[in-house]
Amino acid sequence: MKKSKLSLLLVLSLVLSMFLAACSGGKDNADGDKGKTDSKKKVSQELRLNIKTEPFSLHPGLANDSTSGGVIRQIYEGLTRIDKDGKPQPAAAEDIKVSDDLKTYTFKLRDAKWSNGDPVIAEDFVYAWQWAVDPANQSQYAYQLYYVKNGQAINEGKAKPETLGVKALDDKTLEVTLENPTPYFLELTAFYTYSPVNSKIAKANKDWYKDAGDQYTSNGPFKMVQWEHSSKIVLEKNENYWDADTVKLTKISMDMINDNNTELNMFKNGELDWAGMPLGQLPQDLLPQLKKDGSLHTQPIAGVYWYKFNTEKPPLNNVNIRKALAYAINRKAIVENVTQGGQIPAMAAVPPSMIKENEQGYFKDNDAAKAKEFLAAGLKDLGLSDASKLPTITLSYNTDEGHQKIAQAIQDMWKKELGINVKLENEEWKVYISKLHNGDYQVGRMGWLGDFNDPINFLELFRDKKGGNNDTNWENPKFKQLLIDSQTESDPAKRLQMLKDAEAIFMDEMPVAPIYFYTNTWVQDENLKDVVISGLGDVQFKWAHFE
Amino acid sequence: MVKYISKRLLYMIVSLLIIITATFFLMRIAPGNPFTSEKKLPPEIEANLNEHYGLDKPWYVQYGDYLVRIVQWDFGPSFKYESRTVNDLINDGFPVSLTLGLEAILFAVAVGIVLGVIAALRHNKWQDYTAMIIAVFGISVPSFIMATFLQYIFAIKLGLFPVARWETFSHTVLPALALGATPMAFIARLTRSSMLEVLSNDYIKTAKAKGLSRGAMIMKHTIRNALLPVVSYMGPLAAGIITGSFVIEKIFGIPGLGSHFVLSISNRDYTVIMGVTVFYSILLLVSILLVDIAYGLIDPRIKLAGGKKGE
Amino acid sequence: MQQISKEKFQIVGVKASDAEKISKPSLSFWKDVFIRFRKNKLAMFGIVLLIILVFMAIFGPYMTKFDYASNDLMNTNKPPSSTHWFGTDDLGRDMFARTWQGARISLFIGIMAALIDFFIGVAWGGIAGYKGGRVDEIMMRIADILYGVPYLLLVILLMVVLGANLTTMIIAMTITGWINMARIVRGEVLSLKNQEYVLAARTLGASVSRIMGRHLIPNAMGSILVTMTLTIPSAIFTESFLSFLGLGLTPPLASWGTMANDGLASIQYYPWRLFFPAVLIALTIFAFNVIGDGLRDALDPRLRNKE
Amino acid sequence: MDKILEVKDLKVSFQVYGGEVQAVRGVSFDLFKGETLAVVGESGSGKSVLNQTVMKLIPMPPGKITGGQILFHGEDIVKKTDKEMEKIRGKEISMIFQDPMTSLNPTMKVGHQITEVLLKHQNMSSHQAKERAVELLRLVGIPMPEKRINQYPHEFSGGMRQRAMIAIALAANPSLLIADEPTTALDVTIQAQILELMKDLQKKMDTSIIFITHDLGVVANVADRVAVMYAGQIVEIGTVDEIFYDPRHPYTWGLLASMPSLDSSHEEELTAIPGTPPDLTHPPKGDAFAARNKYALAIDFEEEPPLFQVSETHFAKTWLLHPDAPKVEPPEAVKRRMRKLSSTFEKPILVKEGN
Amino acid sequence: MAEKLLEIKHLKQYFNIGRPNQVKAVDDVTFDIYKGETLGLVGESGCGKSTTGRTIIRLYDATGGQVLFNGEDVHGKKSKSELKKFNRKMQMIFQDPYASLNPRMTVADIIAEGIDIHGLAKGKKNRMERVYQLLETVGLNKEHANRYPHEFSGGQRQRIGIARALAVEPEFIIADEPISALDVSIQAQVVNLMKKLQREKGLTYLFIAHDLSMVKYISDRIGVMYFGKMVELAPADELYKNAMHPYTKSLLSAIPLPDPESERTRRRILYDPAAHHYEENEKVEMRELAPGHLVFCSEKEFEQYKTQYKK
Repeated sequence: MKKSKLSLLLVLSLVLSMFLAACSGGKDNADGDKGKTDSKKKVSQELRLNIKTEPFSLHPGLANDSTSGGVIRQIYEGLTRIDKDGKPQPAAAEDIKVSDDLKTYTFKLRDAKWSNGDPVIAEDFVYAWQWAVDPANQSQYAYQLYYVKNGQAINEGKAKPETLGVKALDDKTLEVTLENPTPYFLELTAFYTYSPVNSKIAKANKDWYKDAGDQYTSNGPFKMVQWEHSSKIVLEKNENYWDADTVKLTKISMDMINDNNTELNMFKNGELDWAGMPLGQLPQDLLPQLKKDGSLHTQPIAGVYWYKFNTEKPPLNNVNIRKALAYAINRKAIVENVTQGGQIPAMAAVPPSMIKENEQGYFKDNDAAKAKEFLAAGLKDLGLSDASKLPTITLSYNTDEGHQKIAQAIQDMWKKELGINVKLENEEWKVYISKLHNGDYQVGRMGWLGDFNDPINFLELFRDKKGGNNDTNWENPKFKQLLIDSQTESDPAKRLQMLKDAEAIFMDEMPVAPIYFYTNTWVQDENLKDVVISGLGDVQFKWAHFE
Repeated sequence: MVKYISKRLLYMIVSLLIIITATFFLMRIAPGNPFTSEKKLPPEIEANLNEHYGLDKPWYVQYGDYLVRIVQWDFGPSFKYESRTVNDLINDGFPVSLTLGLEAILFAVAVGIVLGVIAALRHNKWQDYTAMIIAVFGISVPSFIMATFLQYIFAIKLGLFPVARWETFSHTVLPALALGATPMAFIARLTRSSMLEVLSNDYIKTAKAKGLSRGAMIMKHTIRNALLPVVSYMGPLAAGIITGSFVIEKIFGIPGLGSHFVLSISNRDYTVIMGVTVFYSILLLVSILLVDIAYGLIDPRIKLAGGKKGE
Repeated sequence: MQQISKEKFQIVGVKASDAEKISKPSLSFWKDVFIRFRKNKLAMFGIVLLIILVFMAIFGPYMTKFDYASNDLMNTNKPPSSTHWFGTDDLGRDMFARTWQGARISLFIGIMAALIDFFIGVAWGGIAGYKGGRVDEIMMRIADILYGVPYLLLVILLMVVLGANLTTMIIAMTITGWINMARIVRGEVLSLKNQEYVLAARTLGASVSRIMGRHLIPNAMGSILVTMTLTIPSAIFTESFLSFLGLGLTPPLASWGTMANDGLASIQYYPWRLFFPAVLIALTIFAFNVIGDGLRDALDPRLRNKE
Repeated sequence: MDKILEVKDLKVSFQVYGGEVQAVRGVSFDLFKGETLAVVGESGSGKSVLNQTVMKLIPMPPGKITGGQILFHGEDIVKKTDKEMEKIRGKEISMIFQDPMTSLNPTMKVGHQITEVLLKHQNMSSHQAKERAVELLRLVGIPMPEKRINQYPHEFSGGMRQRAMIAIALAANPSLLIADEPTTALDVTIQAQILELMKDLQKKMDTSIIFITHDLGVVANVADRVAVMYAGQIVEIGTVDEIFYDPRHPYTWGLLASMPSLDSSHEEELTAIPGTPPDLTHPPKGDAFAARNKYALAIDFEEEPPLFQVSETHFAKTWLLHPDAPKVEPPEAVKRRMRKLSSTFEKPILVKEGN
Repeated sequence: MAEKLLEIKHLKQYFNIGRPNQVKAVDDVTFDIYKGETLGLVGESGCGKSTTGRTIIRLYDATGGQVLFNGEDVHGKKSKSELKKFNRKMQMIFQDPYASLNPRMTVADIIAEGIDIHGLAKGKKNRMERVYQLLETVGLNKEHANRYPHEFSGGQRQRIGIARALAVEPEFIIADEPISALDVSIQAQVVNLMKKLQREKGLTYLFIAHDLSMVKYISDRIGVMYFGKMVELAPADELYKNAMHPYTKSLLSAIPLPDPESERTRRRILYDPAAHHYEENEKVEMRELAPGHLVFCSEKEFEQYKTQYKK
């Protein structure tokens, strides 16, 4: 009996000591980490953040997602760069000349070097752009280059890549010919698909971009020194960058942790300097707490969250019903109590950063009276006596906590304000997208984040009924014509007015009910300064530094 | 023995073929494709992509090509990670999952067996109840709650371990505990009940009648026999645990294989789905085979050649 | 030696009827199990717990004036108070009402899963075990293969194809869940079918269905019941896991799993949102487990023989 | 002759749900060096519990020794601790069980199971132990013992396994061997071999044996003395001849009469003992056998019978031996066996009151 | 002699046919059973005596040979109703009184199972009457009807098993070691009951046992089996007096008798199957040595036995 008790004790102590050993081991390490953190706060210019996932590709011509873009933006530089104020400024180009017909751009390149010391030459741009539109290379973002002459034809295999409207006049001069006048072209050249590629290396080694190392060269403020797939990317300051003096950060490490809570916890534990958008994300539930303790940063970005109506499915084919539903939503309550990230209630389609008046929008938020009027009118159109006779409307969204909450709130609002019964339906993301694109829905949530800083980017989605991203089956000839005309209008003011007119038509027909304009929300080390987040929500660390 | 193993291998290949086929078609039934995204690709680009990846070919050609590639152990490129092949993903992710999995198994087996043995030897005493309450607790708490708790308490509140990432040993402690908790509880219960059963056997009485001390009796005569059910539980467990756990990997930001199981499906990353499925199935089948062989080694009564001997 | 009267030394012999008399009160198998089960304090605790849980699942939602689905955006994330006994969630819904509504869903899923597992598992395992030989081999191989397909893949594909709803959820629970039941039933049937009472039934000319229904299944019922009590918690468990993957139910329906997952992020600020569902998941699983264990002990023939 | 074991008024009970089973209810007997005492009785009569108690192998709890002494070489085993018992078990007293299929550890080599005892009790090196194990296996008649020690129990036939069990039991030259139905699970031909082997070994080693069985044929074959147990008590004890040729207890009569002999005719009905043994949770008042005894006296239902001595070695616990009891005729089948034994007393002597 | 009730002709029952572990459990066995007699079948465990019984009643499908019941073949293709007919005529009593009664059924349901299957009772009342009557026949009473098997002692259970068999009013009963699991004092109850039933109902028994003294007591004729073969078949007394086959002799010499004196003088005879020295083409078969006394032997041995045979 005694012996067995002894052995029991032995075993227990063994387990305990194992546990303690594990604990103490951890403690040493955690302390070590903390020590590093402290010392870094004084002198170190190392930034640690989370990019959530492995990027799709770090080839600027292949990248097509925000994660890849977030990395490439730090290590590459296009002809232009969006500056602190959101305006495109010459970057790799020193000087830009535009022809009178707005179709030919001539870029004078500055003396810049690749991270391995090779000079950046015009041919690097020609090569990169041709490579990206070449159908053999399966760039999903090749359409970003459709603005350049022959871009689309080449990509569709109807022309040779060499016929692309880009020419290296000499090592330092690049001439670009466009398909149509494109007023926002200099915004586009800041976009990563327009980045150059070190043609010397790329021609020799087609797999140059798949890992960090000698082959991976870039021309931006930082260079990639380490890429542990699915785990971590480390950038260091690019000493060969032409504006290297401006760059203060010596190192950026980007973890790939796909869990919002963990990201925030790491930030709190001093393992990250930045948590949240645009590269990571904060847990929505905790935003009010973060706001309360003053650590939350928010910034509006050019993006809109809206509910699309399938205008061919009754009763949503009735404009009055659509308007009733749109007017009855209490957007203020949603942004303040549900999303809680400082979003701006949207009563228009185009973000206020592009059309200032849209801060007010086309109608009043939560206009219950109007909503009821529209509902009455709608019911009359349909020959129904009251809202309870309306068939149940299905509100779809893709499986996600945030969308789910908004959907539940709106379901409740429509029920309470209008007495309309709504059934929620959540789908897995790709199923949802397919259903939406196929018109197999009634009301569905969707969002649109601007690709470039121009209202057309939002409005042209709805130009054609069968346009890939329309989904509402809505089409209006006047609206369409205004958009087509705006494309050739060279006077910016006139052009803007045309777009506004188009938007007015859109909002009167209400094929979508806008909910709110997006914001970026994040927390950061307060000593980190001068991180630039553009109106589109892209982040640049070129100017960032710790104080 | 050789005959037995080759027969089993044959079964494995047939099973694998069926699993591959089922997965292949299930996958294709699901709406959406790798290129479905919020911003719809222009149709011409999508056509380009489909052609490049061979998705435009008839299904039987794709299926046939796929089988040939699997035989060559080449699972093809990932759709979601352009720079990576499925082989890369497995080669990178598996060692991580394996390390974590082995730690978790070690924890589960060590603690589980100790708890189970204590509970059995102290049947219906407070030690038994305590051990079993711990075990039931391990089973009762879903792993994502367990992981969150561990992270909150040991990393955030006590600062004993890092919150996440995969670098040093101390990074592995919390995930291994979270991952091992449920199997630990299962093993504890399994050990307890099989210990109790073994303890009721006549040969334990024989051992006692020989004058063996309680300790010697337990070590020599009970544990080995009592562990047989644990061993057979270990097969599927090992396969499941060393191919990674999505939940744990997500919460602790671990670049293992587990996340690919889930993410590849939501990404419709066809090649990755197939790759990890094939890899997992092989691991599962092999580990079951290993368990059966181990069973034969531990229990001499079982002859591998003819399976269990029937009367 | 005391004197004993002579009459006492008369042969009285033995009455035949006395010899066959059974003094103990009649006790059916299940009554016996019940008595044994009742002695197990932990298991009885589990039963009491379960009764409370079921009671609350039935009546809980009516105990508060709040509706489980009704939003109150002005009162989100309020801690437990005299109005909202379990606090409110991120849409200001009453957690008390939601918790017990969730109990219904979770228990429903668990019980349905166990029942479906029971029917499929018993049929499959019973046939495989009774027929034996080739039939058995093929049936068990099919089960093995199904077991070999990664579970998550199956479930996610299922969700994707059928949409996320209660039915899909239950199918997801049972798609591989029955295999365990089938294996156990098969094992039982294999060992029972050569029992002499089964042979006796066969010599009497009993049909297969009679042998199954009257002899094999009732005798395998002990293990089946234990397995079922352990299936329910594992279904609740799996459901919460699927919720974590975002494959949960369509709101405003909520299960404990979806609620726990919703509350997971706010553990540091609104712990009650995780606490109630998580504790109830744990308690339910605990209750079923100890009941299952208790049943197993009560059914254990070894313990019986010792008496 | 040396007494190696004296059991005095031993009482053992088991705590179960529903009450306390009084498995052994006041048993006393002696055992001498080199002799074989057979204990017979039907299942549930307490014979196995009695003998496992001698080695203290009954699980405690639920088992409990509620009274009496077991003096082994004069020392009371009842008082010994588990630790002290370890020195006695296997070395001084060893045991063979009924089912050789289950009483050997299936996952341990047979040789190892033998050497285990030697290493524990004989201070041998493992090499010596191995040699001794081979020797022991040869001694119990297992061919090719060098090969056999490396085999597992399932590779042995039933008879071989029981031989191996005997080798284990005798490994440390115990002075007492308890054989609990060692041949019940074996075929008759194998049974005969095992019995011969045991007798043979007993002669060589001068071991005392307690042999538990319900087979009277086996008893006749192996026993020097016989104890008949019923409902937790020894109801009759005597030399083998006394029990078979001059039985006094009606239960012993019943046992003997219920067995056909090879020359009994078909026409003659066997004398069955009616009914079933009593439930020892509530032992009946008086004589436990009364309810099944066709010779039961009125007093049997009221008072426990006292113990009478019939000869120097022969005792029986029945009211029938009381001077006031009527003279009864044993059943025909028993009467045929009866013969006058020289040692029998004129009259039974009361030695112990019933209680 | 009486008429033949059952003719067993060249009965063969092999298990695991074609596999390395093929077993010839019953290997070409031929014998008859006469109406109203008890044929005893003895041999060591594993000699095929139980398999013979089970094959006769079709619990196993015979590998070869015929079983004729009243001249009708029991095996071979049969319709369900024909099979049911045989099921009524032929019944079985099993060895293990614990395993042979379904623990989940009441005694009444167990006994009435045959009545239910064959629809022998008109209405519930009639069914219960029959059950009570059967209980009485086997010495139990109607209070026992609603109890469960575990409440009965071994002997009582065995009698319930007999009642179950009797419920369908069979002509022939195979008793498969019906007493070997019972205590000596109880054995007589069952044996006496069986004898009584035979007298009253004119039953025929095949009595399988390894207890030779009990077999001799109950049987009219006895067959001795060794490794799937019948080696000797003779009237009971004849077999004991004049055993010819060396195996039978060995078997008889091993029975311990409850008589100390004879035990002291008993000499065991060993049997070595190699001692027969059968040549390859020698015909070894059952040969009739004396009326009703058959021995399995070669021609040479037959001659030898004849000289040894004492009249």
